[in-house]
Amino acid sequence: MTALLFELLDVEKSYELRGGGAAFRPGPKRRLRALDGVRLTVARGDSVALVGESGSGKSTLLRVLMGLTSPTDGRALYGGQDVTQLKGERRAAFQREVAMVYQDARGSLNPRLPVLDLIAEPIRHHKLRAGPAVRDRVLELLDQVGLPAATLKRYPSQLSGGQVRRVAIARALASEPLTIVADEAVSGLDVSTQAQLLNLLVELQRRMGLTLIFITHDLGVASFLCDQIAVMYLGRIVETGPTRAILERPAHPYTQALLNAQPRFFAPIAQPLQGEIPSPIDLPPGCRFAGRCPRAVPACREDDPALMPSGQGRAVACIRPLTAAA
Amino acid sequence: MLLFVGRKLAQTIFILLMVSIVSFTLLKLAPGDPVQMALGSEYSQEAYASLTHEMGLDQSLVVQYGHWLWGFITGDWGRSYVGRTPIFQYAFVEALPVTLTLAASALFLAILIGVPLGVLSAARQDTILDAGTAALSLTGTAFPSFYLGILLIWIFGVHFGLFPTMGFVAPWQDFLDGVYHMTLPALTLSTYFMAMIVRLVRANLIEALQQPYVAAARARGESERRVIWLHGMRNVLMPLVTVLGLQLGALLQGAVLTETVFSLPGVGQMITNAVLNREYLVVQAGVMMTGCLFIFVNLLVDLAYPWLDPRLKPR
Amino acid sequence: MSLQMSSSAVQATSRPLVELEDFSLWRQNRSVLDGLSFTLPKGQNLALVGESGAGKSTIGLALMGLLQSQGVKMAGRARFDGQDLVSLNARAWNGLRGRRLGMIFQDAGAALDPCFTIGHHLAFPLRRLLGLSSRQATERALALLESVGINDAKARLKAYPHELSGGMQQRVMIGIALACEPDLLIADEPTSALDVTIQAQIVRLIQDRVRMQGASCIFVLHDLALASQACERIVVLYAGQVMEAGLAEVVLGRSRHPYTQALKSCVIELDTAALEPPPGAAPSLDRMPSGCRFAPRCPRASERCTAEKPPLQGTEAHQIACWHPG
Amino acid sequence: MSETLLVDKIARRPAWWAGLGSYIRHRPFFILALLVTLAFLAIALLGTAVTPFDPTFQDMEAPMSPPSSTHWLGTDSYGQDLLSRAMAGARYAFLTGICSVLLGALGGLAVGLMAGLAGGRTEWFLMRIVDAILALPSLVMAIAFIAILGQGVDKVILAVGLALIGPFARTVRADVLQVRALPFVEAAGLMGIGKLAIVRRHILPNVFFPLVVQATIRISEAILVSSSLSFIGIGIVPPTPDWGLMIAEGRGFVSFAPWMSGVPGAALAILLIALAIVGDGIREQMDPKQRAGH
Repeated sequence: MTALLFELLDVEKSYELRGGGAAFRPGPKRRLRALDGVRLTVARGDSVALVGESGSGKSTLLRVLMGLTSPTDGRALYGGQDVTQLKGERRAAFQREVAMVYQDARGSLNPRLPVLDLIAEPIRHHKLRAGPAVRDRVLELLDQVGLPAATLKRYPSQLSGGQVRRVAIARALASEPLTIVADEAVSGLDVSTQAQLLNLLVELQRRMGLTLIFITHDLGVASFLCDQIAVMYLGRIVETGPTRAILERPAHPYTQALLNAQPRFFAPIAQPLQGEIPSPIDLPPGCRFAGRCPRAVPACREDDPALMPSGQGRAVACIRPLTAAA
Repeated sequence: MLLFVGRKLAQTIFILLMVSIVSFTLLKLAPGDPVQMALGSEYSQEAYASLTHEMGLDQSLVVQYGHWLWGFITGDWGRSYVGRTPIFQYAFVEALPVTLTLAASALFLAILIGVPLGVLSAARQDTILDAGTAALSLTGTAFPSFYLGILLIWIFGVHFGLFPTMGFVAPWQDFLDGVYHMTLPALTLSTYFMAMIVRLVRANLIEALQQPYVAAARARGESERRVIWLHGMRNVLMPLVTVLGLQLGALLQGAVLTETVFSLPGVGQMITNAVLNREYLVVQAGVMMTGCLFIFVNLLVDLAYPWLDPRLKPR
Repeated sequence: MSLQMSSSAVQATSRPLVELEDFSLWRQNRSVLDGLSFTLPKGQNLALVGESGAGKSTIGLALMGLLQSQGVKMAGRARFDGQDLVSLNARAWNGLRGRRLGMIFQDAGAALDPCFTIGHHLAFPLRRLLGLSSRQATERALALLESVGINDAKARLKAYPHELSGGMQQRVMIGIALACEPDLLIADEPTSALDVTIQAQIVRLIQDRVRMQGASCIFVLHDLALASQACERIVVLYAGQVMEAGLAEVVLGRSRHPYTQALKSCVIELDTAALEPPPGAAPSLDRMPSGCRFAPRCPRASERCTAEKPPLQGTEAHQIACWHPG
Repeated sequence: MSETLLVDKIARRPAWWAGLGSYIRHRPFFILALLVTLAFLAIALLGTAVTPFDPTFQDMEAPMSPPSSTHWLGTDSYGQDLLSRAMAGARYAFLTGICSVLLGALGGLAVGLMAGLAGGRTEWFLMRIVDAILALPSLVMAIAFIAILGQGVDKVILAVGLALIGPFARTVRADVLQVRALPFVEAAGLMGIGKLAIVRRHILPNVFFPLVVQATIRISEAILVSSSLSFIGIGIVPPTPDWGLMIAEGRGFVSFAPWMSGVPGAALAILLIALAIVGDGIREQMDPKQRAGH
């Protein structure tokens, strides 16, 4: 098998909340579980989509993955080492090999620097080029993401939303990474701009053999871009495996509900999922999805199902998966 | 809720302590020897030593500070060298009410005129009326108040002889005469605030009127008047009260100058004279009073936030 | 009661509910909408689709009379139930808004005044417009909230907007907009701020309530597939011009305009293998191309396209503005 | 297609002076105020070279004379030429205004950066000190410093500058916190860029620029406070031609020689109003969203 880049081993991230009581007599401590028992491996060359609604914990998962926050329990590894413990050369290697594209692309670019300096910063920092070669490399990167050379002297505020995302991608590519981690990199854009960017990402990934970890709320984007998918709900991965297989025959009722909610030309609007994603504070026992699940039985409210392999590289956390019923 | 109030109070007390440390340091940094100043030019060695002991100046700074703070809290603010009168009586009982009367009447006038003018300006955005109000309010915020006071004295006091140009009559003793004497000073002091309120209300109201909830209110069929006064002004209240609280300092600062111009026996005059007479204890009392007043008012503003904006209600 | 009203309203006349004829709008002397024409028969739903900057939200605001000031000029005709809206005065607008026209917004959280409770919001249409007594108004408010799927309506009346979730806020907005049983509801991107599983709930709710009350709805949408699911009629806009309009199954099923085709080719469905977005980006307001505004990005553009604006031609079932329809 | 557009753009690009013309037409008051400010500044720089009389020359022949052909704006009670004194006063106004703002801005930058970057207890403690200082209006603060330092131009600059550190520190800290939370700072960290380099390259430029804007706006406040100090008689000492001092001198004679306070009063008022308009213009240019406000 190919080398494992990222491994999340039973990662839990919870926050303690205080307050709620009267003065000088704080109420009972409450726990917000942003992530709970998350297992995920990403091998070199994989393209993985993390899909979920807001509050599903996908952003927290990303922060744990990048070593921006350490898990309360479990471990997050990169190349077999704990990401928060990386030292010296290994740490420098991680910083160069893994590049991130932010959801807020504009905010991720210093507004006081022109595009040339923005893209040159990682090149210079990692000493990948020197002297005039830096500028040539920046021009090359701009060309790769489909921006004209004139963009070099522009400031982020002079660029459109689509262009800013291209600059952010070029900047991520500048450190010649193995992995690109993208957080909702195409959301909030017009469909034609989104399509342009998706085409660009697919092309870059194929040509450079990049590993891609892509966070999105859109199943369509996930299916277009990624071979692997992990569906998250309330801090848990509820189903994971090859994208095609899962979208053709989802096993978890929540995956099915997400699929149903996807608008389809001229189809009548499907029966929507009832209720809303509950608050992650003080969850009741049992499956987190049980309260909204159309297939829930009393047992679902007692035992919290773990993510169990179900063959063909798939895994599902459900005691009554749809695949078994069919 | 109680927790919220408690936390705010604790923070306020801490800031008050800091203010007291700042004022105490000021006193210690002041040039000259207080014992010498109290004794005058001729004194004996024993008298010097005994007074030093009496004033506690032979103790450590921390003890002196504690002593001084306790005195301040209990109303023992020391005696003025010049008048040999208790400073508490002079500063708190006599000067402060004058300054407060001036500040309150100026603020009242500023709100009374500034708010409607600001609303009108925002509602008639980009008309001649708006431009005129903008020009006036810009001039009003920038015009030096002490010169404005002199101008008002010249025009209304000297030229037309309509109002008295100096002196203070307590409105709680003779209301009409008090108001009569307060008219020009209050007008002088209020100009800046009136102009500032106009600008603040206009800017915030225009911003509020661009919010989706205002479009939604209009879409519901609410009348323009209701939209402005209910949805617009309700949301302007919060920044308005905040800025008024923060600008209290400017109000007190303006009062110092206005008191000088109109010869009102308030805190401003007190501090000015004290600086000239090198009466550091009085300067310190003035500094402490203005600081405490500012902090107290801003505590009230902080406590009013949850009421002004329900989103800030502590849970 | 609302059901009876609805059937009589549908049968009343064959006069269209909304009719735009060569309707143009300028903001600070810049052309935002250019010669729009379309009709909406009573009892039908219509979707305005297109990318950002197409002017679809502007149409919604103009139909609500919310663009009366600030350097906005209008020309042409926009009729609502036979009444010309372009020349309407403020008093007449106040008679229409709330009573016969209702609107819901993209971000319901921002469209509810943060300083007032839900009950206070509902009190205006019920007490001022319908003239109900305090007790009647409370009863109606409770019924309204229940009709839009809000549980525990009594407690919600006393809640402030920020205490509700995004989906709940949008339900409240729908309740307020429909309180006086308007003839036309304008829904400006009602679901794009919401999670996918909630989106389906909200669209279905709007559809159901509008149908129950015998009203019509104009949706402003960017999602073509959702438009085809929710509406009988579609108007495709680009940079302030109508490109193609008519029945949904014709416009989106057998589209002939290159822009509609391009938009459709950007929609990702679960089996999409390739996206073919048009090159470039939509023009900005101060640099509108002459003639057909899509011409600079159009694969079929000829000299005629940049010189002369193509007229909107065809039947009510299908109108198209293109010199080279495919 | 895009090439034709580019050519089109170049052909239609207006000359730079055409842009200036439209700028003047759109913001006549801003330009006027800027010119007035520059004129005051020029007078301040040229000093006695352009004043008709020595500002401290006492014309015993003509004390308190009204505006005449010799003394265009009249004289004061010592027979000193008011026009000359008002012109000379501009120098002290700018001197105290600019120097004290520089002092306050630098001090504020240091304290604010420290508080904003340190975080935790240091920040809490520093900010409570700043809160305590801010509780005192800048004039009262300056009076207190004057009480310690004594009177004179340098003392006034020091006192006003020290009084301004609090407000500057507060805005710098707020800016630092805001910038620190922006994704590009986190992104730089992820890239492995060192903490100091992040502060220097990414945080400082984003904090410094608004600070400069704020400093220009606060110059008028500094001028007002320093002339107020002189007015109440504890700032600059006579016979230095300071506007606040001159207004105070003329105050007693307002009933029969209103020009005595009127000339310096008008000079001060005109400069402060011009500065306010310029400041407003700069702020609007920087942040078109925040129009007016406090």
